[in-house]
Amino acid sequence: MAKKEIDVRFKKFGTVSFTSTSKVNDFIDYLDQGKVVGTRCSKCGLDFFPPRADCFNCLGSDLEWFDAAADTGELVTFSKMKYGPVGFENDLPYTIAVADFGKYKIFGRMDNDLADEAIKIGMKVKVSANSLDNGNMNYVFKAA
Amino acid sequence: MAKKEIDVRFKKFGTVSFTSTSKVNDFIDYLDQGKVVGTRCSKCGLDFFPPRADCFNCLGSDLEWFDAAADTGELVTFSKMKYGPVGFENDLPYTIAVADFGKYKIFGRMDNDLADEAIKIGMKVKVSANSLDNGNMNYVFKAA
Amino acid sequence: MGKVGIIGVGQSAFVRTYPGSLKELAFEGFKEAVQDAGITSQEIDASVVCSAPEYDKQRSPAGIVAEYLGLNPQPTFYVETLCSSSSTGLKLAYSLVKSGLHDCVAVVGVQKMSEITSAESQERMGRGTDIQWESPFGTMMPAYYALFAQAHMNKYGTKPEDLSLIRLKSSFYGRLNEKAVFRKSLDMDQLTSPDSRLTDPVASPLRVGDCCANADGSSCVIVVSEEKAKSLSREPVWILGVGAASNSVNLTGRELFSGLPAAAEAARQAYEMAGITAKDVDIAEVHDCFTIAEMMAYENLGFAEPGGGKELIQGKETYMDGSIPVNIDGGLLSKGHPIGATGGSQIRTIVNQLRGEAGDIQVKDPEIGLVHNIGGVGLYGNVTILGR
Amino acid sequence: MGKVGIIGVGQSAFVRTYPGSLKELAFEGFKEAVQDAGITSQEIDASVVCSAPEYDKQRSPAGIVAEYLGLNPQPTFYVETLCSSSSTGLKLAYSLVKSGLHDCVAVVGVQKMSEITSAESQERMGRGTDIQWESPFGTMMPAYYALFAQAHMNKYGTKPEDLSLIRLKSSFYGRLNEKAVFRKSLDMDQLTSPDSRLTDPVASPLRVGDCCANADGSSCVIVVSEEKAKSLSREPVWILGVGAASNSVNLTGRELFSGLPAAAEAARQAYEMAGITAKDVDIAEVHDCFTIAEMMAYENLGFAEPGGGKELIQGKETYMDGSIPVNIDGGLLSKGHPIGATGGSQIRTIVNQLRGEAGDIQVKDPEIGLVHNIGGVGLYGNVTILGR
Ligand SMILES: [Zn+2]
Ligand SMILES: [Zn+2]
Repeated sequence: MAKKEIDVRFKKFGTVSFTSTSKVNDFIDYLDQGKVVGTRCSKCGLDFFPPRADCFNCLGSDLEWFDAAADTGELVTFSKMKYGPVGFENDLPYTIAVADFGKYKIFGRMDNDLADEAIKIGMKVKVSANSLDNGNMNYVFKAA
Repeated sequence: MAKKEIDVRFKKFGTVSFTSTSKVNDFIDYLDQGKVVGTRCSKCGLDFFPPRADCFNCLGSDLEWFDAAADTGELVTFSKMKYGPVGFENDLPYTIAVADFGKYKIFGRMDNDLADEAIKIGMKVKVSANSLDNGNMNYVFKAA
Repeated sequence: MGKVGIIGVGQSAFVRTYPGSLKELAFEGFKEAVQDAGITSQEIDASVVCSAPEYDKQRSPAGIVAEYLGLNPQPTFYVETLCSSSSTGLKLAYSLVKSGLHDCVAVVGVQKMSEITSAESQERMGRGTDIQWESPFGTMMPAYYALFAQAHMNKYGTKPEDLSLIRLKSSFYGRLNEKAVFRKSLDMDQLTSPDSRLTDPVASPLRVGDCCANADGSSCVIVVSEEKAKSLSREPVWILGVGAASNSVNLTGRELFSGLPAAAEAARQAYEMAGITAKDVDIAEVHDCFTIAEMMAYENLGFAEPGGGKELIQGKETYMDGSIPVNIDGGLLSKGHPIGATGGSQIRTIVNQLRGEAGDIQVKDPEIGLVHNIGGVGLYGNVTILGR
Repeated sequence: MGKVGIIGVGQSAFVRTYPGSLKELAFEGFKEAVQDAGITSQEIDASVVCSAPEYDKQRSPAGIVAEYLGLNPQPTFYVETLCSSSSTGLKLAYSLVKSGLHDCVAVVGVQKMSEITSAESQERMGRGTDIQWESPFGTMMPAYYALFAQAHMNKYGTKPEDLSLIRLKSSFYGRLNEKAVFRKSLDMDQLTSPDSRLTDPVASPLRVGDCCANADGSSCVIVVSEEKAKSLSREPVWILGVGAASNSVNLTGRELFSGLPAAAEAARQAYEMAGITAKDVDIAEVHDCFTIAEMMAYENLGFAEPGGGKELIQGKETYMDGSIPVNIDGGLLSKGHPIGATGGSQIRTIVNQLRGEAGDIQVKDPEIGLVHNIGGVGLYGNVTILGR
């Protein structure tokens, strides 16, 4: 059997990526364009972040992209990490967080430029595509 | 807590060892002395090869070593391998086999010096400690 | 206590490299099973995820799969018995339903063997047995089955050509299976000519043509109580017998090298529970990871006497029109063998046969079907009896 | 259907580095349980091996453990729900017995976390969640529980010192537990002074003193049918309720960050099955991998209202003489947390209490005990109710 080309775009996600192949690999192209996209089921209208290729509700696989970067959310919780897993040493310390955008939530990191004192549960945030030193991409929360 | 010295003698077993620590690590010292040892439960008298630190029959842990190199067994089955796992490339091809010694069986490799034609189910064999090119040890079956 | 049955079965196509993630792959078999059952996933009150973890980067796949399938907050857990993981999952689903704890359980089998590199895969294969005493000699699964083939040939006069007949049958039916990874029809010359790639030695006496291929794939089986089936107005295929047994990992603990006692013991239990004998089985799926494995299955299941397997295949008795059709979906040899998904795929084939929905390979009016699913070289033996 | 009970419990010492192999470690807990049950291993007709596979070099540990324990040809399988694997094993053992498939099942929990190097361990910890969407941000288990601690503090005014009170209790009892890895008694100054190593930040707001330690260890629980117990003339501790639930791995799927809904749902199921309420529980073991986890357990189990956990510990109500003693064996914070073995160790403590055999920590005449065992950060919730 001829070896097929594997789509490994997802290797570009995060400081260390553990996934290469996903049916939502287009997420990475959007991220390159500054968009942080989720998917919306065209049948149920449910919003999914992180994006899914399949709707668990209707079992359909007809989903459309939407850009979360346009929305404003509220910080739900956060933690500043003093230790990290292998491969994240150069990032330390960093703050992970969850933000609520109403129809969906996003898990990510706080923008490094935000002072610790400025980070509070309940603060308004926007999610923003972010380039990493190793050439990869992720997304961070900035004060809205 | 102070870091204790770990007994990793078992790393010396086989072309590639995947175990470092075992309660029967003394097996390696015996192998160094040319002995291929099993254990015998001092309570039940059951012989175990490979050696066990604990008897599954009486749940006791009082076992004595015995040397299998003195015994003669019979070849039960064998297979000549054309492919091997990572780390065994330099050994290929090699023949794995099982021999029956009456009160116990041994799984191992056939001596490299034996011609393919000489290997037959039912043949009499002895088990023998064997040094490997990488400085490790294992055991092989020789014609008795 | 009421009966326990199956109302939905599904599987993904089995492929060399699935172009998506583990959870997306699991979705494919699940979706087919749920739609086959004619239910929504809200009806499912527990899930079992069956796989072999060394091929995953994802830790604790049960959680990630349940989330993707929309099976929160229902309980979920991960179960593994190597290549028989989803048959073990089926037995556990049976017990969870029979005990009254649950009334609708999804058994999800999934394996994305391509998730890791082939070097990583080779390394893991080297640790497939007791890592202390056998792996350091450089063992691999084909060589283990080869040891049994060698002993079987020596004891019963079985020939390499007898094994090739099994692969011949597999390829004959695999060609019809749209979800199989290997769909070429083979002829006896390709399987026996010294010039053919398929006769290249792997581990004597097994050759390339005797071995199944790795694959990515998923499967799903929906298990329900009799009462639940009634409330959903579904007519299940019933689980009549489940048998399971083990044997020592170290071959030094084995008494027999020409058969797998764990399979024979699992069959004994399953027949007894179902109140049948081997003669009552109308169609079977057996674990043919290697040709010798199917040969031993004939004998361990009682379709033939010990040593009589070769006559069964020589007489084409395990073909569709024979006395006991076996693996007429192509078996693992043609479908491919995505470890955790394999058992569920076998169950799916039997359920479709018992429903009369097996299309090109439908045998006439089967009433009793059997699934034989093995982990390791007879380390874990599982036999399931299904009936209308 | 008859009742299902426990006739034997055992565990190894929990240690930093076990000087033997995985199977030898498993033997230690097994031997204690079999001897406690007063049976031979021939009475056991199935085994369940509970662990988290990423810490093992040994593939398919169920087979290797069953062989070493002398549990061939009985069926065996491997089950995993991260840190709650052996509670899942207990639920499955219950169902296997209740369904009539088996009448004596050994639930073996084992973890040799020291099997891999600490770099390998760190790497695996980095893959502890959805590897596609969360792990790439650099997450670790302490940080996940820290997110919940942060939200709990914000919502209810819980203070770091409230969490320290939980560790204080743990160390008070851990000192008495000969099988615990951490046996030093701590005082409040050590847990709160800025100069103490125990107040060094790990992931805000959690500090070193809020976290349990890795350990090597094994546990075993012997589960039997009522009939089997009679035939062995044993008086079991009965399994009155088993509850289990899941939640999404991705935190984006969570509604609540100040508690674990999977634990609350598991508790609801277990209470309902046992026909009791939280008030009827005389003694409990809860999953205190971090201090905040015990605080949330108080609230999820109904020992306190949401947000009321701090008053419970401030009033020492969860001490041995309080209204609801919790983790008076030292908990995970003192015993250490050998993932697959942890649930079995919790069950052992409760069984010994219900039998009146808990020695120094025996509470007076307990009739109902509870075990709360969590996998991930509320990904898998398990609650078991035991009674005399
Ligand atoms: Zn939808
Ligand atoms: Zn003994």
